[in-house]
Amino acid sequence: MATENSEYTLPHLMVTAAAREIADGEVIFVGMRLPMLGFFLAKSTHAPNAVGVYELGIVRDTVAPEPILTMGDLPNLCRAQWLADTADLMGLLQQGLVDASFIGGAQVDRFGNLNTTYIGDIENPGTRLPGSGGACDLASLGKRHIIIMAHERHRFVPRVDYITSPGYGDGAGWRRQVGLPRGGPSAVITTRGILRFDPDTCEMMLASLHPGVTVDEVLANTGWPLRVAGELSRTPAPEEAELAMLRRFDPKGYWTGA
Amino acid sequence: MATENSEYTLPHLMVTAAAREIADGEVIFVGMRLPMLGFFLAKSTHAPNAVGVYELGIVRDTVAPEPILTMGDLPNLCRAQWLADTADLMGLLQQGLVDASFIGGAQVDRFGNLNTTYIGDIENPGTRLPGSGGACDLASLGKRHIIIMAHERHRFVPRVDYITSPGYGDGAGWRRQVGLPRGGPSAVITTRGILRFDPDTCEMMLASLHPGVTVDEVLANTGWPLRVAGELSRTPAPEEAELAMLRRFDPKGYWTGA
Amino acid sequence: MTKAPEETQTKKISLSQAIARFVPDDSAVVMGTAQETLIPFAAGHEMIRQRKRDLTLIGPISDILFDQLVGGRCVRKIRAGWVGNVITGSGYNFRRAAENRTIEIEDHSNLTLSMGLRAAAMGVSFMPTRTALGSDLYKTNSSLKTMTCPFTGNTLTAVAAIRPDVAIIHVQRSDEYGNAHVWGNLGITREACLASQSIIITAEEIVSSDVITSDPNRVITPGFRVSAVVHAPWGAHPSPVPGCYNRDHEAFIAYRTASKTPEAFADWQARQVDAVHNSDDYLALLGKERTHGLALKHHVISEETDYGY
Amino acid sequence: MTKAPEETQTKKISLSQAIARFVPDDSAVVMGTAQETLIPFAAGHEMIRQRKRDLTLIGPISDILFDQLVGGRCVRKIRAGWVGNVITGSGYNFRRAAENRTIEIEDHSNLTLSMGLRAAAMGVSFMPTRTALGSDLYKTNSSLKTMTCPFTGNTLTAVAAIRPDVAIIHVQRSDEYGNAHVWGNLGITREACLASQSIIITAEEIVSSDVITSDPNRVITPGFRVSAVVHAPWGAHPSPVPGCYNRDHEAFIAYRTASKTPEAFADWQARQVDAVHNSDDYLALLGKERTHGLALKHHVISEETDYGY
Repeated sequence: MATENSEYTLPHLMVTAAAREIADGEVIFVGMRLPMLGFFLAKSTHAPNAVGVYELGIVRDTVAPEPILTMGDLPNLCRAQWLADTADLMGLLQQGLVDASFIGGAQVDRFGNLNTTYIGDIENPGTRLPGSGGACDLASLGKRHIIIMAHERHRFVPRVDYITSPGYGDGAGWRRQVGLPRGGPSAVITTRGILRFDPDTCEMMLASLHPGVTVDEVLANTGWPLRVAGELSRTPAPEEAELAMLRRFDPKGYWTGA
Repeated sequence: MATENSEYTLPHLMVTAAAREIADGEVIFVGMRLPMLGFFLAKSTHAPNAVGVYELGIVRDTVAPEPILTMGDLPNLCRAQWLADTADLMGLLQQGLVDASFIGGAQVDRFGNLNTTYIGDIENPGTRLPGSGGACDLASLGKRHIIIMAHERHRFVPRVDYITSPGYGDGAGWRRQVGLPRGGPSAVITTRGILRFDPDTCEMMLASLHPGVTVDEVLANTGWPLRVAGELSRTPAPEEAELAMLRRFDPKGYWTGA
Repeated sequence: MTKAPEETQTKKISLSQAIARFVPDDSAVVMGTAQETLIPFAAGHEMIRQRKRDLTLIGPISDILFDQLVGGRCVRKIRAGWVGNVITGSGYNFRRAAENRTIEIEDHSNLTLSMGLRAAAMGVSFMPTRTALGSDLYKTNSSLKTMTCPFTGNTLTAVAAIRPDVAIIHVQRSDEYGNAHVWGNLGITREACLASQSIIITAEEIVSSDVITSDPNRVITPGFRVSAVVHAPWGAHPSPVPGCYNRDHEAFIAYRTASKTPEAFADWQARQVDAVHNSDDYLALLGKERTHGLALKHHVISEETDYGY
Repeated sequence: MTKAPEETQTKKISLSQAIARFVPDDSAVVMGTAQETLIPFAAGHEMIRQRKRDLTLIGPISDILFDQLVGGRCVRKIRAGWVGNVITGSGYNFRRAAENRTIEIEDHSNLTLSMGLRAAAMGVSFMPTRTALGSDLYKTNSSLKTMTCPFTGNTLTAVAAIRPDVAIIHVQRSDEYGNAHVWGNLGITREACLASQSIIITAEEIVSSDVITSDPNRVITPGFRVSAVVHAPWGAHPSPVPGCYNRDHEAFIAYRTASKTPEAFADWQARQVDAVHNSDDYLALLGKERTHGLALKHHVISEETDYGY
């Protein structure tokens, strides 16, 4: 892929889209991998006053002073705003003080439920994945969360095999009914587009197509009859300044390489 | 009062008696005033490995390097083993890791229930006292606690007006019945003697008379027909070395003056 | 690394502005969270001077601060473990008000108060404990209920969440954005900060952000949750501040007499509170001999730690 | 001020003694409590060398340590939030064992695990949270139950107390009595220490008690609860240790391949674990170039604090 001046990769596009989901001044629970870079990009562009909360026990309102691969790298601890207990930060989350978080997944369904635990039958699983980590907590307790994942038909399923991180369950009203205090997914950033949720039915809808991707291609890679938003947009390509920043955050292309 | 070589005060005698309730290696939740001096004395004599836990958020295995009036004085923080949260220490207590504590009171009854809140009717109290602080927690959760108080008829009542710190309630089995996990008072060190509890009935019994005090005097100052132990002992006077230490811990006699 | 000044607004304001803006009448205020140390007396006195009314005071033991606020007629309700004068006993204003039933009291233990704040800090509606069962705290505290453990069937005490409007926290040093270092015994400070809607920091010293970020484990609560930062040297006197000054025992002993009658207290308030308008006034009132006597004479400096990479 | 040596017995023993004595077969062990940092790899490798069996491993995310212990056939059960390789994804030994059903798994979130340990730390039988409601964690974790708040009537998740037999905690420095300084992100370390029956400290450096008591707020848990202190330089490699060394990303990336098949893992274990008998062996295996590359290049030293009087 190419902007006017520069080549970019699919991860570059996804990170840039993730960054645009963050508003200035928001408190963001920063996850691993692409979301971490998305937070750094937002922080360095339109959201300088965003605060990053990391479940290891870190709060910081600045970007790490050196490129890092993961949130526990020492530059991310250096001159943090607060180093504390995981429970302290989970308390902020559970109180409703965290605006948004980002979660990856192996399976997602039409109501945004995410699975990162078992593919297949729990009693006799085909595949065992790493599990929740903090993802279930972010999906349960944040004001909203954004899902980032590969858009393939075996991943976009009518109903996930296991709900690791609750979305909208089986539709409108479900979260309140099971006792969740707030929240739910607000967007799904995939390798093919961006999906959002119908405010009435809580069902996923295609909202934006990445450059070069067609509606048919998205539908073919989604395991249920996906609705398409009336105003379908085109995901903007990363700007040159954004790409320059991303190359600074991930100079070896570990996360954003082709 | 006088030992062979030296004068001592009633508080000296009570502090010395308190110190003797502490065994070496025990974890002691150290309270204010005389109990604090009792802990220091035990630590400096027969219980060098006792550990002191202070509800402000202090653990220390040494005596403060300079005389202090209260546990929050800076010498008691200096070179502590741990400075932490009150909740951390309450956790040790609630787990059952604290062997003993000392509590003062304004009213006590025959089952060792203590009142430091209201004298008279709650709705129209005669006297309002400071309240529980940590006392209710120590009495509820420690393996045992020792009460220290003035022995007067209006303080030793058949039934306290208000249970701030639970003793044995209305007798054997009560603590288990209300849900308390363990413990209860093991001794009451008063201005006239030392009282202990019948292991079967949980009723207070006179166990030791201070020097110069008679059984009749104690009975006259107790508001119920107090039982007297078969083997009534005489509280030993402080030894010269103990008095020397107490004068070092409380050089101006703020707590142990006549 | 640290924020460029144009990115962040300073939160540093005067004590009178902070109290005027963040402690309206009817507020629920948690103070004295480290128990015997770091008690925010300067902030409490400013509330008396501003004639705050109908406050709810929340704290484990407040030493004499809550008694002073009761004497200043600022208080409608107290939710506390203990109110008095640590080394002399009763707090006489508190006692009079309780006996005359002019204040409402919710009787906690230090553990139930800590758990009520921790429930709010964790964003849950209650915390379970094993304390106070069989006690009469249940009669004078509607925040306590017995409950059955869903796993063991045991009886427990449930403490309802306590969510103060504002926490007032005295610290050794803070930057102007509310990132503050505290050391010494912490009491219930961490949960009180996390539980409160807003936080006022009063600090012995205002320092650059580089000083604070040199040791992020020493930070008491993240600055993004702090509303106001006040420079208040000697702001915890007569309570002790680790690293700064010792406890002024004489002041506590003298207060016993000063609070014994309403008349004595009125006189004390006129001299010690109403006549004081800032920390310079207060220091002048204390006098150099006294402040010198309370200064640290022996120093123990923390071993350094490296937060580099 | 500090204890005379005759009063206190040292707890300093070798790593092999500590694991032999305090981690019998069938133990429940909490490790990796700071999450990505300070993971006690040296202690975990000693468990593999000693052919421990039927362990229950407890931790939020263990990075690759739990995967290694599963590969070493030490594990019967895992109670964790996440098991894998943080920067590469799956942990293949874990995955094989789970798919072959040779280990039992209790699926937590990081919050439910933290609350289970905090319940034990606080001496109560459960903790309430608002997470995981409606999730399938309930299907694969019998430590979770829904309950009704006694005050609000809301639905909550109750997490049963988790009480490990032993916590293994890697620290920057400790005295020989188990009083240890930790800095950096703490994860669930504080509650894990308070919740466990015994504690093994592995330390980059053994220091005098005067170093530790110069800063009692930096102490992670009181020494009187610690059972063993082990000098283990580079004992958390390849995870990072604030103040000591950076994360060795290459080792994590290489482990991905090394764990992909049982044969590759057996080879890795023979070279990296079984052939190593102490930290000198391990450092020789790493090589000077590598340890030099991981050393801190930029230093940020904490501002001093005074604990005097």
